Amino acid sequence: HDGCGRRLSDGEFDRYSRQMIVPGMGKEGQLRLINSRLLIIGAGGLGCPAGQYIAGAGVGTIGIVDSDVVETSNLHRQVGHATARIGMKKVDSLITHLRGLNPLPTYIPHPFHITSSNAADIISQYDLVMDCTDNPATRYLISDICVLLCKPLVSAASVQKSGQLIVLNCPPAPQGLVDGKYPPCYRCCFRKPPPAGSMISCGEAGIMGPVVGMMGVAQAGEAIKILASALHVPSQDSLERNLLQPTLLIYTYDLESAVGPYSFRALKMGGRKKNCFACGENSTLTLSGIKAGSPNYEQFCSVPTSSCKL
Amino acid sequence: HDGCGRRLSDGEFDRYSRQMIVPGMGKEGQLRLINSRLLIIGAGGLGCPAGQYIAGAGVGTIGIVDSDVVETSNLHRQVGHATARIGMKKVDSLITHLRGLNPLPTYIPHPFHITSSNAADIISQYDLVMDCTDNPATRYLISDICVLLCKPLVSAASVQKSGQLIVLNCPPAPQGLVDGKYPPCYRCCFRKPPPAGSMISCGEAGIMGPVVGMMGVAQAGEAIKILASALHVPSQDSLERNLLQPTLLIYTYDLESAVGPYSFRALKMGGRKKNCFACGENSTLTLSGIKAGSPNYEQFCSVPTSSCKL
Amino acid sequence: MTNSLEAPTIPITVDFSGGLEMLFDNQRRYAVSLPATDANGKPANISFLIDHLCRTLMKDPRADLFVLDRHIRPGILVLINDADWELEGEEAYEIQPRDNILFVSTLHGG
Amino acid sequence: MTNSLEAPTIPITVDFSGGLEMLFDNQRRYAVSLPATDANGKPANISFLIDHLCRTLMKDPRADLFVLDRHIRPGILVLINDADWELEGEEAYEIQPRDNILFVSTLHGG
Ligand SMILES: [Zn+2]
Ligand SMILES: [Zn+2]
Repeated sequence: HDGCGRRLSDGEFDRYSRQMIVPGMGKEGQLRLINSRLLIIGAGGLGCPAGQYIAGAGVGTIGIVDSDVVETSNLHRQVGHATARIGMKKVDSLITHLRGLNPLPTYIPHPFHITSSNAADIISQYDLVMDCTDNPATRYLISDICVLLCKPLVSAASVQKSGQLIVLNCPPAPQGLVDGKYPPCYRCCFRKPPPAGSMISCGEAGIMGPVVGMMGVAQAGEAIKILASALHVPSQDSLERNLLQPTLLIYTYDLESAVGPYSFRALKMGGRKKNCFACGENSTLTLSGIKAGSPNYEQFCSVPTSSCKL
Repeated sequence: HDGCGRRLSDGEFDRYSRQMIVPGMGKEGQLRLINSRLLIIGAGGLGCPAGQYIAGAGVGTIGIVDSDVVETSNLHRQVGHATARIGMKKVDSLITHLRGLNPLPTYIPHPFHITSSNAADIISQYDLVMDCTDNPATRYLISDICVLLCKPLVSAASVQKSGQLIVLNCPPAPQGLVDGKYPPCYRCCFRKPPPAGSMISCGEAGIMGPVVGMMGVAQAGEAIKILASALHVPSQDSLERNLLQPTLLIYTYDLESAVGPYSFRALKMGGRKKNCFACGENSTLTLSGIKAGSPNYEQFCSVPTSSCKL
Repeated sequence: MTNSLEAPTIPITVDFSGGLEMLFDNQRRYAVSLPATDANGKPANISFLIDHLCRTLMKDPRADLFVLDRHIRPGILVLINDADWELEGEEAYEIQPRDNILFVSTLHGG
Repeated sequence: MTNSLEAPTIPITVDFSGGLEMLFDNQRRYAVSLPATDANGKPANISFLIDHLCRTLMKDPRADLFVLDRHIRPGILVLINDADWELEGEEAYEIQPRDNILFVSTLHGG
């Protein structure tokens, strides 16, 4: 039923041959990609490069969520847009670019904010979520929905000269299952948001294009391997693979010196927490509760949604 | 005389504001980028993402060398091309994309192979070179010319699930200067090429898009910092910055597990070697010799130029 | 043990990342000689280190971007030899010679 | 010292990267107990390690992709604790307990 038994068309074979011959990918991995549905939330500095490699690799259905329009100040880093598309909705602009690169996938625009009201309806249509957003309230919301819907989440963030990447909830395990080693959610790793005003906002901090670009491409790399290797399918086998060593990758870019020993660090994070508000054993988090406004993410984060779109 | 005293136009200010506010960049760094000339050799899997961030950042003059035309099997990783441009010269296709992203730079197509005969003429027109090529003979040639012309070289390579990146000859020091700590050239780090037949060719090995993409974006990051911080300008000050710790970054992508502690490793390389064939104290390498066919790069590498364009 | 100048110290490295280096003179790595015990003679732990950093290294008046109510502020991860401090006992972890302690601000931009 | 089963060994880790792992059963990291001395009683060095790896770990008939004329083949970097072996004495470097030796094939694709 997963469509992995069908033949590849000549066009597909031509296009994907160079990645299909990579050991561990093969026709099977390629068909898994073609039969997958992936959601990119945020069509900015992370979503643009991520989208290019996701589309290039042939993920069959690609949804993109963003309510913004393209601005001139985006274009040094949001490489899936174009000067001629300034003023266009970012989802439409990025899909224009991705369709030009690869017309085979189905592209689904979601040209609005992701909110407590619509998040579950959107995310439930996909197999894997990439968090390419720019504010903590949305990040907690997305993670909570991914826990409740059992979706793996590839999360990245970047400001100024720093980037971070982590694969969460992969392979997904049902909420409340804590006897054993299960992967963490966003709240397991980042229990509390920073207090209002303590965040160095992107508007004042700025952002180097290649820094956010590295993180976006890395996100695509993680998403492709998860879908192609079926690491997102809950099974004892997938749990035993070393996703059980949750890793936060941090990238530090230095304008004054070349890449060096501390440019990348892989930080060892804990697994699922028993007392996690979202995925822990006594969690009261539900889809209907979220839709009804509980928890209140804006209040939890105590800051208005960032007005700077990276 | 470096043009760094002029004002930015409103259009430039709009476009580059988010990177100009990054500490260490500023208007000064932005003007250095605008006044720089950068050469990308290879418009494939490395050159495409590298070009996007180089163009986005506003490097003023961008040359691109490649003799190939766009093919369908390129498009999973060569994200600066498009299905509608299959059959077009890669340099023209990539420039089309880059000009759409940022029309302000001057783009110079060099739609032919780089060879012993033309390399010095091309490279002499630029301030910094990015090696985005796909075969050892060309890599040795480019490095030798960069040594002789005192150009910094940002070199990357990628096959299958592995990537490598190193900044060479930066800050540049004249050939033969070996009393002290000077940065290595490609030959200092990779003295001998692999014997014919020992290389896992890309045609049989394949390539994952995000792996080569990560390396291309990282190359852009290194090039931008070098130009914006004037690390390519020979000076005691630039020599003292920690480019003197030459680092080979290696990236290992694993289809079976998420990013982890060994995904990235920063390897400590030596500095310039006294006995280096190209940059060492008794080097007989000259521009006129190279142009006349000595050394013979094809013979040195004992392998025909790779027929697989990544 | 008294707080004399000859009090034994523990050599460690302390790193700041994700923007926190801006609070510490834009320097990412410090070699720190941490007093081996606190004022009460108890072995130096992470709490004591944080206190020590605020007293000796913090160059920025905005101390509340690093510490709130004498605890590390929410939104900062503490890594002990590259492992989340929650795996090591958090504030109570007793510092060992040559430990590397990394403070990294979590990022939300994208 | 004889080559008895009780001969002392040095515990090290050996990594393969850049495609070389294909020659070693697609495994990237091995824990190796290296005999502390070679047949002549000399301390184990990198040369001896390479020989040992070919005898005990190499799973591929294409040994010449790893070793040529008993030396590591051109196009392979050897890293001793993440530093180029040329900084450490190359083949003559004497292996220390807990060393990490990385063999990485240089790449040319792009
Ligand atoms: Zn959780
Ligand atoms: Zn050299």
